[in-house]
Amino acid sequence: MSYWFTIASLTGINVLLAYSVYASFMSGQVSIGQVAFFGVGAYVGASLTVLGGFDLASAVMAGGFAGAAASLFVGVPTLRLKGYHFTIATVAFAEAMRVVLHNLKYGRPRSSGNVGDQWLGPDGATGFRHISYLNDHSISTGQYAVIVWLIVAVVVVAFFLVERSRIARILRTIEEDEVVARSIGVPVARYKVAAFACGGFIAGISGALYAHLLTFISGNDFIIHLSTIALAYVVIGGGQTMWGPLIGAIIFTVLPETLRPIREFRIELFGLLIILVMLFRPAGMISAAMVRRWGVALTSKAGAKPPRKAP
Amino acid sequence: MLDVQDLTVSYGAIRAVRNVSLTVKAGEVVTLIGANGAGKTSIVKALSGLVPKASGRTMFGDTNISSLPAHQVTRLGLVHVPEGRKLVPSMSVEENLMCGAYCRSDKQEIAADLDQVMTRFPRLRERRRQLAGTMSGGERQMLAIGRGLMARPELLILDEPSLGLAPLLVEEVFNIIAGLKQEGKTILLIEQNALEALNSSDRAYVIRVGEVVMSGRSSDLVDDPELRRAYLGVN
Amino acid sequence: MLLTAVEGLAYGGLYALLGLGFFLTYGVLRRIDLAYGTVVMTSVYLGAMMVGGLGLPWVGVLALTLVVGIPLSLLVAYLAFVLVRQDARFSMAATLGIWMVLEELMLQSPGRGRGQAIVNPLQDLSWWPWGLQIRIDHMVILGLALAVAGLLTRFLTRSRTGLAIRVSAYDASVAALLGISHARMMVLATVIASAVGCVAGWSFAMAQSGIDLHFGMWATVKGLVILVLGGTQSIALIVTAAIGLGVAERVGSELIGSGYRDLVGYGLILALLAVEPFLRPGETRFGDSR
Amino acid sequence: MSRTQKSNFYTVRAIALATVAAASLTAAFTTGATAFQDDGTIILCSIEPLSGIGTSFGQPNYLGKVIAIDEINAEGGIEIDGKKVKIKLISEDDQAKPDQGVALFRKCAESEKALVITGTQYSRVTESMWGLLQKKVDDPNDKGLQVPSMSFLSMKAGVTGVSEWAFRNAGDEPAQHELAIKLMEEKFGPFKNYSGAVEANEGHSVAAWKAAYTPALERRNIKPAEYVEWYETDRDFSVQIRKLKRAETDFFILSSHLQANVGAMLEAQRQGFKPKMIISHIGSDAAEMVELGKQSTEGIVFPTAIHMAFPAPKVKWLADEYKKRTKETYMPQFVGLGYEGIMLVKEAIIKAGIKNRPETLAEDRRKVRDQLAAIKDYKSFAGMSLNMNANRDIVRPIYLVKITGGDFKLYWTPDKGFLF
Repeated sequence: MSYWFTIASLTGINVLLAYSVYASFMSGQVSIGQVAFFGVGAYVGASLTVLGGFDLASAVMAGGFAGAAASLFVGVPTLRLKGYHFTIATVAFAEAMRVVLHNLKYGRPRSSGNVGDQWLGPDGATGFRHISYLNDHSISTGQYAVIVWLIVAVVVVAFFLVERSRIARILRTIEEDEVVARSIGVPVARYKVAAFACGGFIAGISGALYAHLLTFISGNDFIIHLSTIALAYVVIGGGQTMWGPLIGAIIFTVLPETLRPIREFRIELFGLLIILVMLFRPAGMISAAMVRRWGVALTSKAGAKPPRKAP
Repeated sequence: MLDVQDLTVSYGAIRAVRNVSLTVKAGEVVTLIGANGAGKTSIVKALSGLVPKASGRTMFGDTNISSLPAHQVTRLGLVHVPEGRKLVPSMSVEENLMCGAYCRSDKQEIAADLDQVMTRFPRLRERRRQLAGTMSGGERQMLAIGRGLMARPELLILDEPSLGLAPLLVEEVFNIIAGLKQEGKTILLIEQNALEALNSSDRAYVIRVGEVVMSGRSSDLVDDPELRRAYLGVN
Repeated sequence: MLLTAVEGLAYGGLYALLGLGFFLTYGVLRRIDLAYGTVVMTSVYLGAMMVGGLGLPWVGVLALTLVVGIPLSLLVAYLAFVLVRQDARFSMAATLGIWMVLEELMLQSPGRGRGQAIVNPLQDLSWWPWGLQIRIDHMVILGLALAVAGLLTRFLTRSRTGLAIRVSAYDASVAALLGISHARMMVLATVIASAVGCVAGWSFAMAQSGIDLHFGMWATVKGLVILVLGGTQSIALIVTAAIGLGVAERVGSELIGSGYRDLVGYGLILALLAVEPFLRPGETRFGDSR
Repeated sequence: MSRTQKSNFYTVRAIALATVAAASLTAAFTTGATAFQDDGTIILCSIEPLSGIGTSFGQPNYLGKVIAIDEINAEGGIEIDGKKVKIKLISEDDQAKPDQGVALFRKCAESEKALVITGTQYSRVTESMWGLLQKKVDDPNDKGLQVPSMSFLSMKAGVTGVSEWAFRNAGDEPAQHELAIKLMEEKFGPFKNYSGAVEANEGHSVAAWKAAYTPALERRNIKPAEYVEWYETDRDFSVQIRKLKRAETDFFILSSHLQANVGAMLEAQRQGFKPKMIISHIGSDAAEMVELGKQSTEGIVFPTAIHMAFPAPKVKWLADEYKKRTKETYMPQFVGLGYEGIMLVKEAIIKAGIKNRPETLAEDRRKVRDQLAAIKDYKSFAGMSLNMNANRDIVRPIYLVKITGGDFKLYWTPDKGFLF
């Protein structure tokens, strides 16, 4: 069972990562750099519990703020860029961040360590060991899964509310046409930066949760692959509504596990799935039209008025 | 030269054009006038093959082009200068013009035509190396017409050439059309600017909600009281 | 130091070839193809594997690479950019899937994902003017890159077909109105881009006497770097950027070591992107924004 | 009900449905797991990359284990309470990804109830998996997993420091390299003028340099004349090799992986950098060194645990068995380490005197752990004697292999000294 609890925690972490992409995706900005904020969150979160003796909740929050700060650092100058410029800027930032994390060394010596294990804290390429908060505080995998999914629930509800608010309509307008948005008096840059910072915050939280689940992190964990897969969660799940990232990340994390019986062929099958979804459901598995249809079907069955058309 | 019988164009369930028949004879300038959204552009898009024709029979010269793809229609000499110019902004003026001559392989003649177009539009010669994306609206329209001419069209379709231009430039565009007419070019002109269009054409068709509601000699239509009231904004 | 820079110049030729393939895909065809490097890697890998198996001479690798690479690129283009056409972001996701599938297939090929040797006939030949060491194979590749760059420039700006490809990439309906068959032009452009990519991949593999699976992702990242530095407007800029990158990387390694070397490159991209809107307002590095 | 309440209601319903679906899925897959020792077997788990980037070492290692298990079971199994019990090997593929590794490690420890977990073999994943273990045995405040785990190839010095339940059969790097350097000194005179190259992006290359080479060199109070770094994905080594060449060193220590090794050695050949001796460890024991590197890798010396060039008949038997099962011609040491690792575990199980009943699992695991920690003078199939040290690394006599004439030749053995 604890195997599935671990998978559940990992799924939750990936769902958060997907929402961090989705936050700026709503305004049409494609970031392949979320892994940088994820990594920053992981390092900050782990440092606080391991070296600073903080509790998990503050460490995770701090990881989130660190992620948001990093995203502001890259977002403010580059979000005024058009289209794919921004995407490439995020790639460059993520790779730069990986190099920095990879070379980072701080902390204190461990008096009783084995040969090769005499440092507490990140030790350059050797990595960051002994992130043992869960074991030290007797947090079981089941409890951790609950913690992760509580955070996921908060984020999902937040997106659910945002989706029905004016903010979402403004973001979608920016996605459709920036010029139009600007002409109706929307401070486009401010909205884009704010959305991106929210994404950075969620990625940071996700990273801190990841570090504590994995007990060990190193710069090489935060390669660009992870960002592209996070983007795939959103695109496969569907980027038009807030349900897409959720479904995308769950399927992406759980499906490979259930495909274990076919062993090494599961990656092929999985890649094939991406292509198939893109072929037959180009708007992702959950499209806006589908959510509308379901909404209509459900509400009309209950005899209520059909919902407003989604913005 | 162009003979259209009962043309219908549908977008999904919506019929944008219904049973339109029209003809253009060699050397004529024919204009389609009508309000915004009347279906004028849909008609010419169907003629040039950009949108499929739901039904009807379209002959261009001796060829049935009812179901020919757009690039093959162009090769027959039916050249469509689309609404909104549709130039390639990252290409220079000269490159855009050369694209017009894609279907031809007579190098010397192409060079001669290029020179001729640039003589017709001296502004283009001045800016032959400039990127099309950086030019003004009037210059772009000239470039678009020039690109159309580079194909040595037998029938030139001009879709809203005066759209979005300043009044002075609108006049210039109609001067160009008048010039082309004098040279004996066959032109199918789409215009919202009905009065100017009627003044520079031989015959006209009035289109309303996808149907031809009136047709005849342009000089007669200009004097039609109903038309004047409905389209020309004159009492 | 100077020595390093001069050698970097020769090495830049390798990057230039790679950059040209990317230029065609991203700049001319305007496809965000994350699988580009992987497709090239797969082609060279299979080429090398088959040559090893069939006992052909070294030139066979190039031939087989092209035989594998061109149909493969067409397949990728068809799947990701013809069938999936609604949104560039979705096409990009589809190429990600292709990337995963190809890499895994190589792991399960008879080569089992292990490095494949490629014979480099110029392996040990170097030219030593004034204490410099210039590899003959690098010079050959630099020459090849410049030749390809020249030919491509001529092709894209002068030839009828080249212009038609550019129109077609910009807008299918405009192309059709000019009498250009969009489908045929896209196939042709994909074939050219893929051929350039295959030649680049093969040259690279030959210069290092073998190919391994890391090459795919590496090539994609390097290609993107070159593209950002050089933009997608002109081939000359791409070649300059590629050679510049070759020099900068070597000088960087010499001065600051490998650890932080990449940081300089990425930092440069960020700085360039952040400053650019102020330097050239209204212009875009990535072709025509529609 | 207002519209928002309504849609909230349906959201709740959707979530409930999803939960049910997830739960049934979970049930389906957990019931698929083995019911504990119903079939009267000893369960061992094996985690390694069988697909993805680590396949090239995960697969051979797995095969080595399978060969060992087949051999044990062919003899009827292990004797427990006077009865022969067969071993069942449950294999999991972690794709060299740490997130999969942690989930699988828990699965093996808790759902499969494995007596011992062998793996994983990729040090990055090993780090995360062993972080789940209890740090010190008998610590009541530490609720970490309590299951003995042995990795056969994680060549990252210090990785066992994370838990007393963690063991390695990858070799004791500091001892290996100390001896290698001593031997070089014997053959070529004082080890003074040396240079090093490290693959800076790989944790275990860096760890080997820091924990294994550096102490050995510091003891001799010498510093490298030149030290360079590169990345595994680098394609150009000319700058680094020129620096090394300029330093004109006699000895060259190469702490790097296969791809980079080959690239760097080809460049060295081109530039004419030819030190008297090149010592390597990870990444040189592979057929590609010769296939891709050709003459450039000639003369590289590396310490090995088990090499197919060993004269022991059992090694030859294993190599033949491996070739038969895979159609490969070269047997990397991963196969031998896998085979030997299982034999070590078997020895510990026999000595532990386990009961192998569901209720004694925790006790049995503890006994096996203690026996693993106490391995002393174990006679390996390759004829050497193995001991577990305080770092929970197996200490073994080292053998040196040298790449000579396009082949891997045994170069130095403890009993015969230098062979050529």
